[in-house]
Amino acid sequence: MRSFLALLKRDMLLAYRQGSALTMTLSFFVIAVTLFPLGVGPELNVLARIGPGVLWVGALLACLLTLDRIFQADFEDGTLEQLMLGPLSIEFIVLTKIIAHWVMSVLPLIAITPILAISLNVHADGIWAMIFSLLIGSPVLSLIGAVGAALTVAMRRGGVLLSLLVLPLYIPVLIFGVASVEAAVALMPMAPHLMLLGGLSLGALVVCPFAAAAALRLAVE
Amino acid sequence: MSLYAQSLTCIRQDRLIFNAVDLSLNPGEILWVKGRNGSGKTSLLRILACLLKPATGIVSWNGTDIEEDPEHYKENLQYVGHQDALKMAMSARENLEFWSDYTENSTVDQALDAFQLQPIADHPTQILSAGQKKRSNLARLIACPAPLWILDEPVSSLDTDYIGLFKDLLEKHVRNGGMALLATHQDLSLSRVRQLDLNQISEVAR
Amino acid sequence: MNEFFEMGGYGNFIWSSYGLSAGVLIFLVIISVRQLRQVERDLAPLEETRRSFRKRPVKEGATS
Amino acid sequence: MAIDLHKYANPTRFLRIANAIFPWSIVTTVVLLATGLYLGLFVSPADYQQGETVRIMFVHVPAAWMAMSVYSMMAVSSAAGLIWKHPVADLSAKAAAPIGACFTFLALVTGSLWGQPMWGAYWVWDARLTSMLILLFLYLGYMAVWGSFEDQSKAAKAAAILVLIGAINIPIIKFSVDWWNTLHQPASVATMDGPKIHSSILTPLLIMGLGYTSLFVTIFIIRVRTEILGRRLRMLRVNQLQE
Repeated sequence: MRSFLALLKRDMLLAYRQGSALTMTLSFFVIAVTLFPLGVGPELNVLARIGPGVLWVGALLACLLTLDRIFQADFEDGTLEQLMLGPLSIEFIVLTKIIAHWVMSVLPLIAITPILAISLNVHADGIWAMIFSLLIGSPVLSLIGAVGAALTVAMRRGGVLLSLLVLPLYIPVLIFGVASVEAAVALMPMAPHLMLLGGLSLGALVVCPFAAAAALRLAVE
Repeated sequence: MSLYAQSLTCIRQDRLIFNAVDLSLNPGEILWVKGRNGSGKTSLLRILACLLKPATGIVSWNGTDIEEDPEHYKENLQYVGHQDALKMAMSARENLEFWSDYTENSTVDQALDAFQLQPIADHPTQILSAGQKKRSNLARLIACPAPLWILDEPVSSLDTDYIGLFKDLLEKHVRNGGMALLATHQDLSLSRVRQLDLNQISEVAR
Repeated sequence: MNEFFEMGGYGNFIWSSYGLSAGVLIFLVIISVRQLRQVERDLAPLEETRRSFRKRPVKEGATS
Repeated sequence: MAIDLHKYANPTRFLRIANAIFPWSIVTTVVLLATGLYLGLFVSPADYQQGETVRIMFVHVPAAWMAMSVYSMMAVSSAAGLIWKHPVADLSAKAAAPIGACFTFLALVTGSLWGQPMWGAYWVWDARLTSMLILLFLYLGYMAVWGSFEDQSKAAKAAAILVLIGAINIPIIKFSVDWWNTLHQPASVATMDGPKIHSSILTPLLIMGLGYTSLFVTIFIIRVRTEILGRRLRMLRVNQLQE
């Protein structure tokens, strides 16, 4: 348990120290979302209609940017193989890194979503639904993303391939996430969508650490 | 506490690296793995550090195959590879604190003293020289004590007086009942050294 | 006869989908066969040297 | 004493079986496709609702069937490759991927060509077509993984992991796309089912399906031979350097 906390503390410390990476992700998310009104036009009712979708797609793509650094940094300087020689099993190491990535990269995205939601004229309780759906659905982004990152860690130009591998698997999260926000805006019950999102997250929590660990083993060989 | 490997074969990217390597290592001994570049020194060490699966052959620690109980075997070994396992954004002290925390030890200060790293312990490793980085990496051997040391070119970027320092530490480790597997080109003229020359083995395998 | 090709006004949709299907599948067959020929052509000389290598007295312990 | 390096480089048993059934698969493919096309184009009547365009179904539906069954076959053989380390398993998955991708592409294009006369638009975000499009991305991702590893045995394991993750996700994606489709169901769109399948349409459809399957087997044998000989070539070339 002490080594789990040590690794978690170290990863968060590193993410905090390299704050620039986080600001870049947040600024990408803000810029990407503000492009839409410029492209689609300023009519508020149109923006309100496409708001939830734009925010979810923006959050998803911003999260994608941070994925390849999960294992790449440790793989390049030899830390990853030392971690694997430590007491923690590889699955646990992967889980720790996913938690660190989720807290340090995905939570800040969720934190600034309300401000952007207001700029897209999303209805008030739609913003609450947006935060809930992001909170429940975003673990899947980190989990499946970690599998993609582990697969591409030993590749030459892994970044491009990472998005091709991971985005198709993000589609269910996107669909249920946006559906729950639209249900909230239309004053319909959003519980079923959120429950499905929760199911996706739990399912990913069970499968992805093992898949990512298997992918890491062959990368370190 | 003895390491024993039988008929190890290594295939990397469909290429036969070495074939039918046997070795044994007992407490108080150093095995010096020699061989020209590409003869598989690093691959052999990585197989023994269970970072690489051999195509055939078994490695056993205290008589039990390491595949059956890798956790126990990993607790007893420390591997120093070509790369310095240091995070550049953290200082040498923070790195060593993490490693000793991670392997549930607490011997950071002895490690820093052993490699005379106290003066530069708090600078970010980014600005350290190659030799200082290598010493910070080697300091992990003291920060996380383990009976078996697997060292791949440990003294490659050290200058002469620090090589002497490392030699004494290595011999002290072996005198206290530890053991070491060493792959290097420099002749460290260590006492109680056995040699394993991969060149002859790869010739036979052709 | 051309009434047959007319296909009740939808001729071009039907024939283009059939034509495209045939085209893509035949293209796939041709590529696969050509790749196979290429590999066999590259392999032939190597197999030859291996067979001659085996006829000479085999060095002790050499891989078969 | 030295291991026979070429043991798993020339799995003769697999090649022998493949060579034996190869001529037969060519014959069955030609026969099945000929009868299927003949029945489909000449014999079966035009549909009372869709008229002649229903004939596109004979090319569209078999392609869609093959797209999905090839992916599941790849998942099964990759799992075999990972679990039992069967040397030919991952090569057969690699050989099948491009064929599956072609079938998926054909299903998409013929689907949109069928959509134009029926709904007046080449691309309608219909649940089935959308799922097929996502399946195409999975195929492209799989093939890209093979291309980006130097070490082929690593590429095999990475691709196997990816196709298994994909296989787990396909039902979830299918379910979520159907869910999404019912949420945004524009009233007017008739679904792809079209008429209740009448036997005069069903028989050519099944024959075309079998024809596509045996066509897949034929191309598959060619591609697997290429992969196996390719690996043997790499091995000989690499080891020849040492001799």
